[in-house]
Amino acid sequence: MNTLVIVLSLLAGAYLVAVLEAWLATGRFRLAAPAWAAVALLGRESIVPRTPDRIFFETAPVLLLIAALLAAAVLPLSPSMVMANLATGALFVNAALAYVLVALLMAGWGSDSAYALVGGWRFLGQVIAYSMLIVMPITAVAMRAESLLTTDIVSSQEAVWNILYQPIGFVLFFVASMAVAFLPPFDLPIAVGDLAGGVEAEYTGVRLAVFRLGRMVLVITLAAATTVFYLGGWMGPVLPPWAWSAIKILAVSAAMLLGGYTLPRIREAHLLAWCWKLGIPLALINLFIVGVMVLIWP
Amino acid sequence: MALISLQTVFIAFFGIAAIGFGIWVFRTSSMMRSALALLFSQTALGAMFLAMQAEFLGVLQIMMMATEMSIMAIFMVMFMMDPGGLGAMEMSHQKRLSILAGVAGALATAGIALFTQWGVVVTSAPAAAEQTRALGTELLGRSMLIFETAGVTILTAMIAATAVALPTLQRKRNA
Amino acid sequence: MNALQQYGLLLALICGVIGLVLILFALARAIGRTQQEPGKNVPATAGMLSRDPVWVRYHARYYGYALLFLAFDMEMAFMYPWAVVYKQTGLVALLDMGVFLAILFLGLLYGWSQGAFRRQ
Amino acid sequence: MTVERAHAGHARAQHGDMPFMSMVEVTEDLPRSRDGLPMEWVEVPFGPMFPGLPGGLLLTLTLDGDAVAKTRVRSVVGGGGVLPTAGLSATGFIAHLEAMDPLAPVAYRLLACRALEAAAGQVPDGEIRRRRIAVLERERIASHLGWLAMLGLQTGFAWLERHATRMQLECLRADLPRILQLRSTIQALTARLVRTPLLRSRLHGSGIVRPSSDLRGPVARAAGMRCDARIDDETYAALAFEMTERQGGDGFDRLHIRLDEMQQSLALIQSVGGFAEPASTAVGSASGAGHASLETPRGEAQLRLVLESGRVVQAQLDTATTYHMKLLPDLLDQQELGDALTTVCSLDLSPWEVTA
Repeated sequence: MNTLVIVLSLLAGAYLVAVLEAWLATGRFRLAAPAWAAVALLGRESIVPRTPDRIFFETAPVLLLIAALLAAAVLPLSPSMVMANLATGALFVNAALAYVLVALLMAGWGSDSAYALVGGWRFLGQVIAYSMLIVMPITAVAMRAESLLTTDIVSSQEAVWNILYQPIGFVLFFVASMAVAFLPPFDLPIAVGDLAGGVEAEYTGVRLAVFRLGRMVLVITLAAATTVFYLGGWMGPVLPPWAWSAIKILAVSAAMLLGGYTLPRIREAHLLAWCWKLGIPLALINLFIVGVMVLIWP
Repeated sequence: MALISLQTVFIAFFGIAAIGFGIWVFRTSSMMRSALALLFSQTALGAMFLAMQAEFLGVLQIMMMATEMSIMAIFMVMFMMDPGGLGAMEMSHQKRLSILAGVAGALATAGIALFTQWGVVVTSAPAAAEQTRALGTELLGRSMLIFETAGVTILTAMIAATAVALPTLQRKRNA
Repeated sequence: MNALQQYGLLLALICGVIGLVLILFALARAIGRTQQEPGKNVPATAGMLSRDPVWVRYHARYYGYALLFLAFDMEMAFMYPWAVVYKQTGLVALLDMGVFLAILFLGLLYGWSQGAFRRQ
Repeated sequence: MTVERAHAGHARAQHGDMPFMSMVEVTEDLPRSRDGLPMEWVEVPFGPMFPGLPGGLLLTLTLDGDAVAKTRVRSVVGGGGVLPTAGLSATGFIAHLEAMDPLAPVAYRLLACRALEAAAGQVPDGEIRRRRIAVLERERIASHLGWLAMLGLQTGFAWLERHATRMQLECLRADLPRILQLRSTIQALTARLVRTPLLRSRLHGSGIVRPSSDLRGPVARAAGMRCDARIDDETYAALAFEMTERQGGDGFDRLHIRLDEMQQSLALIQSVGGFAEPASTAVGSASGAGHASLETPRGEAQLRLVLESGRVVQAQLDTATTYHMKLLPDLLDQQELGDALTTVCSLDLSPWEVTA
């Protein structure tokens, strides 16, 4: 029952993200826009390219959705609203998100199209860039919580939220999670201007609908992860815990989308260079600072 | 009792899945399929660890293999002939020798599994959170030297990989 | 809920997603089927039709990063258990991991100096 | 799309029973990349209908991974000929030239008018010349805004794409008060673009061109060349026109030049104070040869024509894009795909005006 409620609220969140994205793209706020778009996609033909790697082509959108949902499964919306409160929750988020890469590689390779292929391999480069900036800040969060349990991580922020306790980690994690969800300005694998849609280019109809749904859930999942790790999860005055979670998650996803709306796409060479030459040293400094702080002021 | 048997079912299921994906690695001529089949074989192994209640190990396996095998995939696509498998290239070499080596390896593993004195079998695994904690204590206590040696080993690997794979700056300037 | 039940739930979630996708596919199929028409199934190439497979030896320009990434990925395996017991172990843990990370940072600097951090 | 693969190497790669296969032998026929690795190249068409490129431009890139190894470029809409049939009437010729490039119709209409007037020996009065300039400058603003929208689409800068598109539509047919109202909006846009993080790093150093005789218009001016048909024009001189110039010659300089030119065009329009669409010229039954040159939004265009008893019998057009397209193979060589397409976009090509 609990699981069903959480899955449904995740889907509702994904829907709101889609509304927001359509709002930014068209300049008009229409609550029904994603619903109509979904109906249109279902009604449209779903074409398979002439010589695809059929297994990869069909699996990729489903795997993207599964990866996003599994990562969300360990993130709590309130002390009791969590699907599976794994003892290694913070690690499990990483593990599930790693399969976003696998899904995109499959989509890129599977359709045997040049645009998709370049998009898929580009995303591997992107993963090499951002991956450490997801993993290292999470370690710093776990240091403070003395646990990988996501609920423990939220409770550890009782006194001060992690966004204040480890601001460097927050910034790195926030930027990197935009890159995980390949949101602009990190939309290298699905760039419209460079690759005419990249890994998405060959998907039409219902397959595209599943792919898009997976991406929306992914955005919500990453916003939820940011909330749990840095914004004190469900904590907040007056309102019930789930409401605070919802507000924070939606605010974070709105910030992610808005940030990308006002920036041009980053160049892949720059992304790699900045992440390795600036991001990783910063993440290590963050680890060190948090390490010292945990010992003197928990 | 019912739970244990269900656990056994899952261990068997993921074990067979791991073997199945492992066989697929050699049955396909597409490098990409081969690499990702190996990836999912490793994922199935991770799931098997989970079914055996070794949570940290399982999740770590599932996480690491996804990125590492993907990187292996790009190197395979870079350096192997016909990575798409369009020429339906035969992927196996020196068949008789490999069969012999495979059978011998399997027998040896089975022998070790059967004839080793494993000691007392615990009835229940420690809680997952306990396992991670115990692993951390072990790393910082008794096995600290091993842990730091691992650091040096990784450093060596980094230097070796960089030195071997990258064209030297001098050659780059000439080119 | 014990750990095994949680894994079971995650597995059920995977099955649920597959089920949902199959329902969506069935729904789409009920609305209408794909018509086979010539030239329709050619991958997107901005208006051109003839094409050959693109599954060729792909030159990834980031392989310098990729090699160092593998090492960093390995190292993270040690970081998680360390982070969990960090507070209770205290200063020893800080120094311990400090040495470990410093060694790795050396590797990063070496790679940097050899030009691993650029498009090859 | 064709794949350059080594068939000989392939045949040898059937290595089921082969005891030893030398990679050196197998890969010896493959094309080499810059870092010496043998790879296979794929030929991929970008265009004629590609989202991030001007429609009608067919760019065939040979990709080595995600880098450009070879470039072929062709316009599938241009090259139709300046003169469809010899003996076209003056009105017909003006209409034909106006329709030739839908991206800068006014500029070509004006060019045709000027050339016909030169051939017929007519000189329109100063006020008309000034007001025609105002129309041309309005089109320049609209064209640069359209280019900004294209740049926004190409680089995934959604805000710029939306904003510039809306402003372009407003600007296209705006009357004088309206277009002067746009001034503050354009200033704000300029200020914002210069401050936008990532935009500089996106464009900086991409597609650096060195001064050469093949450069025209904003591309030339961004590379530090004094190349502008307007500086020799006395009507412009009377309006105190000063050319803008930058030295770097990369994409970011081209952006700057275009942003500055929009402001400058607004100032010109303001000092003229009215528009006059170039009307069709009554050449009567005049004969003669005429030459006109004009700074279109993309650079200088020159038109030579021969008039025989009021009919155009010969015409020759020389446009900026024709030259700029020749730059592409060298400019794009070894660039990453996204950077290469940004470079193409930053040149502001119009496939319609290609004459060759």
